[in-house]
Amino acid sequence: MDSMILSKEKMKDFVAALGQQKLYAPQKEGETLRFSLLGEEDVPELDFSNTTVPPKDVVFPQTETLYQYELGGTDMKEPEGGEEGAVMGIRPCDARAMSIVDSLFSWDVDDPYYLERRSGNTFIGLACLEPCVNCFCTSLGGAPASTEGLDALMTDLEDKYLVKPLTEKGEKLFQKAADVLEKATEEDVASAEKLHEEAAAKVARNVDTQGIPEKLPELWEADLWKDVSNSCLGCGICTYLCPTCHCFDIQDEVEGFEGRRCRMWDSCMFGEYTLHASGHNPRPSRRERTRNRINHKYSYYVDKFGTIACVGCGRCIDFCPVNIDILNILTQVKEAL
Amino acid sequence: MSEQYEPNIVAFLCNWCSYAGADLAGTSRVHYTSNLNVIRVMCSGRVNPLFAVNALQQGADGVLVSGCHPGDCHYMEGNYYARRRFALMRELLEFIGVEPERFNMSWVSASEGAKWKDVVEEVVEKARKVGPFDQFRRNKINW
Amino acid sequence: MNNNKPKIGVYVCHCGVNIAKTVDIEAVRSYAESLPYVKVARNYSYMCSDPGQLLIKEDIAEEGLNRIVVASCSPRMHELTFRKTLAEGGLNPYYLEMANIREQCSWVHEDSEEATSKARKLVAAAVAKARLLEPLEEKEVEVEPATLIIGGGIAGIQAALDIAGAGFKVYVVEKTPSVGGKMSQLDKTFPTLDCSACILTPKMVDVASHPNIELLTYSQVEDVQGYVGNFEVKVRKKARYVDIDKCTGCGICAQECRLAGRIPSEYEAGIGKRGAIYLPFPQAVPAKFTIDPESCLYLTRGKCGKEPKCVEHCSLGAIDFEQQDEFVEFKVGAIIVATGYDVFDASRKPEYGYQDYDNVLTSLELERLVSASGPTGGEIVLGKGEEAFVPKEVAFIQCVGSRDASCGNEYCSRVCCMYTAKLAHLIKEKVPDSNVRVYYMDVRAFGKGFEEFYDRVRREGVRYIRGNPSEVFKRDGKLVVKAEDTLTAKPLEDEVDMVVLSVGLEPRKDTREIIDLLRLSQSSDRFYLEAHPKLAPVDTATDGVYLAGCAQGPKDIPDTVAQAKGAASSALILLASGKVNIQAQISVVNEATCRGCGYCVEICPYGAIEMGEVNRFGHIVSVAKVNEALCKGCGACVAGCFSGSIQQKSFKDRQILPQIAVLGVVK
Amino acid sequence: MVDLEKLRNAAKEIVSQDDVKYLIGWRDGTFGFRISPHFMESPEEADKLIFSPLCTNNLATYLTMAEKLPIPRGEEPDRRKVAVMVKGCDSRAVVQQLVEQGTNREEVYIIGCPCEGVVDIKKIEKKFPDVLESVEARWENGQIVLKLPGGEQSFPREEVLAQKCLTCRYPNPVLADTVLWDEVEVLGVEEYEDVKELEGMDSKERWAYWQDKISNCIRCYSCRNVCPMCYCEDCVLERLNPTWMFRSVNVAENTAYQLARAFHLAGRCIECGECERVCPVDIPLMKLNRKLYKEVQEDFQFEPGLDPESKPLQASYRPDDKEDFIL
Repeated sequence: MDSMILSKEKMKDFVAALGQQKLYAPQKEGETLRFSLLGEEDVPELDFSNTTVPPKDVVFPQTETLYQYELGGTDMKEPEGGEEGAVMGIRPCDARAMSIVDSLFSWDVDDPYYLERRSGNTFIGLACLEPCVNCFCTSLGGAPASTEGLDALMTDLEDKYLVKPLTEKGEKLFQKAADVLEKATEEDVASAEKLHEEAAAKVARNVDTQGIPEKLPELWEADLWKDVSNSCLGCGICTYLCPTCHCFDIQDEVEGFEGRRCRMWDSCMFGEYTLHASGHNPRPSRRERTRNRINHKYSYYVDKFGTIACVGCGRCIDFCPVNIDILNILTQVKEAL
Repeated sequence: MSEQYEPNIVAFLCNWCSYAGADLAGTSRVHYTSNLNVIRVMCSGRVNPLFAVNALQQGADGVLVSGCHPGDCHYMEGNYYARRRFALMRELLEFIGVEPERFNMSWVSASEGAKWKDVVEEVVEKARKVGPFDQFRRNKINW
Repeated sequence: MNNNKPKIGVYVCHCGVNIAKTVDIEAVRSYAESLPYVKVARNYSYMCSDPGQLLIKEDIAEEGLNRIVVASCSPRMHELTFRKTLAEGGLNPYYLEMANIREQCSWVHEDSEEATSKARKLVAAAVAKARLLEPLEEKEVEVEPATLIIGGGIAGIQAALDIAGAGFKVYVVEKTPSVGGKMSQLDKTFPTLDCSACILTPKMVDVASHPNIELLTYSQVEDVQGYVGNFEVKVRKKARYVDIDKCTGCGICAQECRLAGRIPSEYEAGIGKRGAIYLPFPQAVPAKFTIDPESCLYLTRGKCGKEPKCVEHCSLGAIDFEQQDEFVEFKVGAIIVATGYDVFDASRKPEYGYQDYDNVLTSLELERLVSASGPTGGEIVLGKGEEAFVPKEVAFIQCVGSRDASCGNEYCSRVCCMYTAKLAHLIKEKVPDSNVRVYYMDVRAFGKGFEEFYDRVRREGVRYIRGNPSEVFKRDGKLVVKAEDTLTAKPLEDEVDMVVLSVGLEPRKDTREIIDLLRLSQSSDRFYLEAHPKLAPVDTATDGVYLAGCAQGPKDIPDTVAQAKGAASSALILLASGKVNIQAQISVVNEATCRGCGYCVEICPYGAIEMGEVNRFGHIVSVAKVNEALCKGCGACVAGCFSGSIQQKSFKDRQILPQIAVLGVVK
Repeated sequence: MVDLEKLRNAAKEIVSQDDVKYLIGWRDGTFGFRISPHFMESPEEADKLIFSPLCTNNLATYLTMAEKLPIPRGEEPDRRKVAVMVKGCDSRAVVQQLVEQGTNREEVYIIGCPCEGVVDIKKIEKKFPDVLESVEARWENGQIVLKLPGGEQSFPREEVLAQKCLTCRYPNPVLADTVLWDEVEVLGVEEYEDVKELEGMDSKERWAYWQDKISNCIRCYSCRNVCPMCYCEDCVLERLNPTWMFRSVNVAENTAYQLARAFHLAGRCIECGECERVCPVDIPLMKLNRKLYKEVQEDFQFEPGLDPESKPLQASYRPDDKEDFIL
């Protein structure tokens, strides 16, 4: 599949050329950058380090209706399935996260809601050329221009983007806009590669995960868990903004005599998470919850699916209001091992 | 706004004054508009201002809380608490962009059947003027 | 406990045509039938009738209903009726929810479609709440077998005698130094012309001497706490400065008082005078003297000659200037408010010259003037000394301070027409050559023997002129009443010797104090509000507190006595049964979620909530606790609780929120 | 003047007391301008303590946050004191907790830190986005001095301080067991300019403003959790029975959540600004709180968090409270 060039001036035409299908892309909403459905006049906002909210909510919405019903009745009404669409401007770390989470949602039973959106959408990445201060993707097998989980990758070449289709799905999408695309030159491809390498070198923080997945459970009772969780507020920032966190809760919402069953993001940092009906909670304090968050990402997930459920996007570090720093925790873990 | 727009008002009435006043309006065969539906509580002090938020969210275009005149509360003080709480909630709702016309409070005594009618019509008229509430209504389309 | 799936029965009442005329009953019924958890939906002509109630009971038995919704009149009307029905049908009575489709629907909406659609909504809301109702338990508390009666006029006296006669303790608290009230000031009573004092005095004496009655005169209720059956009362006995155990009522002190005859006497409506130490009137009960602290020279200035005359002359040493107010506290089960009324202040109608002209009197002043015990010994004489004269031309002006929106009194005072007829008769009797005319709007002679008496007075030559005088002024030393005879449309300027203003009855100035004390309400005429104008005219919204006499609204003596007996009977029901059910719909704390902030403790108007401790897995944490007997079920604490940890039974958030949803969502 | 030596010595002494469980202060964070709450149980940890213009966190919130885990039978709960370092605003949080019995006076030791204002981290990170090394900061002659990788730079207050500090009237602790250094001058004047600006709009504009902000809310509950006044064991806004608001994340539910939160804070918010600071999607939450603060002050002449003996605003009334809004 050949790379192509999309001139920045033609972005509007490009979006138009994709036609009626849904297109999600980063949009500025106030100060906050997050993925949303592009309106007719909207242009994707592609000049950013990373979005506040990861694109996971495109495939795994924060709230989604499973079915509706009438109180006291037994009839259910399911919402109609989604149409095809595309997601543009995904950072490689977030795309990698999706491919990691895929294993979970197609594990013992296929999750139709997630998988349908995953297969229905085409995922266009945007290579990361200016890693953030807390990025550490390279420590976890990723890279600023990793292609895992993507159907195409774009690289910003100042006045244009180099577009590289990676899958058939990606190719098909770009064919639709063939008119606004040009053929890429070898120089274009080479300069993109150079930028990718430079970016990888810019990643400042890192962790050596060697041995962590196997040995983490041994630190079950270590003091470090208390130390790192003392200041935890028990809020959902680290998990809600994490591209790999995928826990959900199922709730019934009733209004009048009608109700719906829906699922929504949940967070293992909440006191209610794993709270039993009896009132007992095996994770009664922030210590156990923090321990679970790290163990789940760095040990349990590896056990089950062979990969660490962290892509090093750095959001949990950036946004934690009390400076709970996963790299700092991992450093302490390493020291304690 | 469609021409047939009829506001839907949810009202919370204390049992001893306002509900009795509304009953008196009935006994006296005073006629008024049917846009307002009443939830009876024992005292206006029972009415959590968040009920008003909830009502707006769930389909009301306006809210009314009515209790005994100051000093006449059957429970001595309930209406004073209600007044303070609703003063705060009113400021808050207005600040967030809810028209103050949607958020009403009145004192109607057990003997003020005629006043009850006036209050109902005023509240409905005000809601009619500002149109359907659409600020933070639960949207079934999203369901 | 019935935790089964809700099976709701909905009963839509026609109430004859009262509901059925505007509300499409069948439409409401069939809609109700379609609602979740509704097992049975029926309609019936009168749900409150025996067959109507039977319908519910049968359905409970046969259909296994466990929640009942009655869509009919106001719950204020029949909630108790249907609760009883449920109980008889074997259900907890609090599994009832009512939809008010009469007072707040069919009677106030003319359009049948609108009324029907609103009725559907109201029924839906009731169903939504009914589903979540919980069974409640009514608890009983003992009743303190005693009654407090506030006010020692004829109403208080009668109620006291009745209750005491039934064998229960009574405390009568009277603000003035003597019982007797306004009735003691009257000369004769209409229409029978009984001597007022002759029929009242024996009852006053009985009250004082009855072993079951404790009379607290010159006293005021300071504080009332508690609840029906268990009121804790605190009474201030004002200092009389006279040791009533020593005082024999001989009266020498009053004769000797330096201010004797210089202070306007309350009893004489100001036209007679008394001293600083005084007995309000000769038949006063108790017959003990009292020093008026506001006029007494010694008490106001600290000095009264070398030694106060009263001290000097009281051989028993009963005068005690060191006396202090005393407080007595006691418990009662019931309270009767018989505080009476104030006479309208005629100076508020300046056009009638009450303040400007000596010979413009109020009816109460005339009452004292014609009384044999009054300052003139019953002779109708105006002016003093050489200027004294017998008025021959007398005009009565009716409705002064009654039926008059300009002074805030829209009501009829009910007694003025008849006391005017009586006073006119007395003038004609005492001054046979006098000319008496009465300027009136309407004559209301509705009571037993009233119309006959009014006829008699007219036959005696009293002229009734229909017209409300616009003004009373003086011309050439004579009073002139300016009016228009509205029957002949003739303007009149009527020269008279005396004008009598038939003043109306007003709520007492201290009404507010009692309201605060007992949590009563006022009706729009500012008198105390009864629980129901027809069916509970002596009850108030506060359980265990009853009304008697003019405190509830103007009335004559027979009506006052009848109501006093009614109030006594209501109190006696409570005392005789010895037990009372306390509120079931009270607040309850979820101790597991209470954060112990104490807001509810601050909020509760009854002091029914206090902080207590619970052991939460080894931690002693403080949480709110509700005293069930003190809680009145207002729910003010509930709305003030941030964590929703205190809830009012039957009015829980989880029961109200679905109602809100239904009213918002149902179309 | 801030004296770190004095601070650390005082901390050592306090944490060594038998009746003190642990001390909560601030220490340098893991990168850039961030600092971290510092929980110290022994005097040795005192050397990490700092107090600087970066110490934004209101540590009073931790007084109510510690979980009350089950205590085995026969053991007694540890009722020793928690020592907490407070700025002026933080001290008001402690006072308001005392008013509401959220904190027991016998179980807290208050270390007062008069404060010349803390920086707005978001503002400063925008200026210097790529600072990885931990930055030191100090107050000096009314300026904020930052020790950046490229050398020290000083900034005028207006340029870097958090909004709440520019209008702060209580920079000195209102209640403390010990105050570490001299009180500072009150420089803030509250004019509510931003609130008034919104008030000047019409309803539609105001709603448009808020809708835009609130639609971003992801209901992470950080605003609630960080709030020192939000310490219910079981938050009513998340409760399922009854459901006051759905957990669905959309404008309607988010608005209901934020309204309820602000309402619960009426007459209780002490303006520490933590809710707004922690919000990952930049909702100007303090505008809501300050609006109510303003009304509470104007209508009820009430300010929370000043007197531990005062009655809570929402648990009291005056018969002559304003009622011009009543029909």
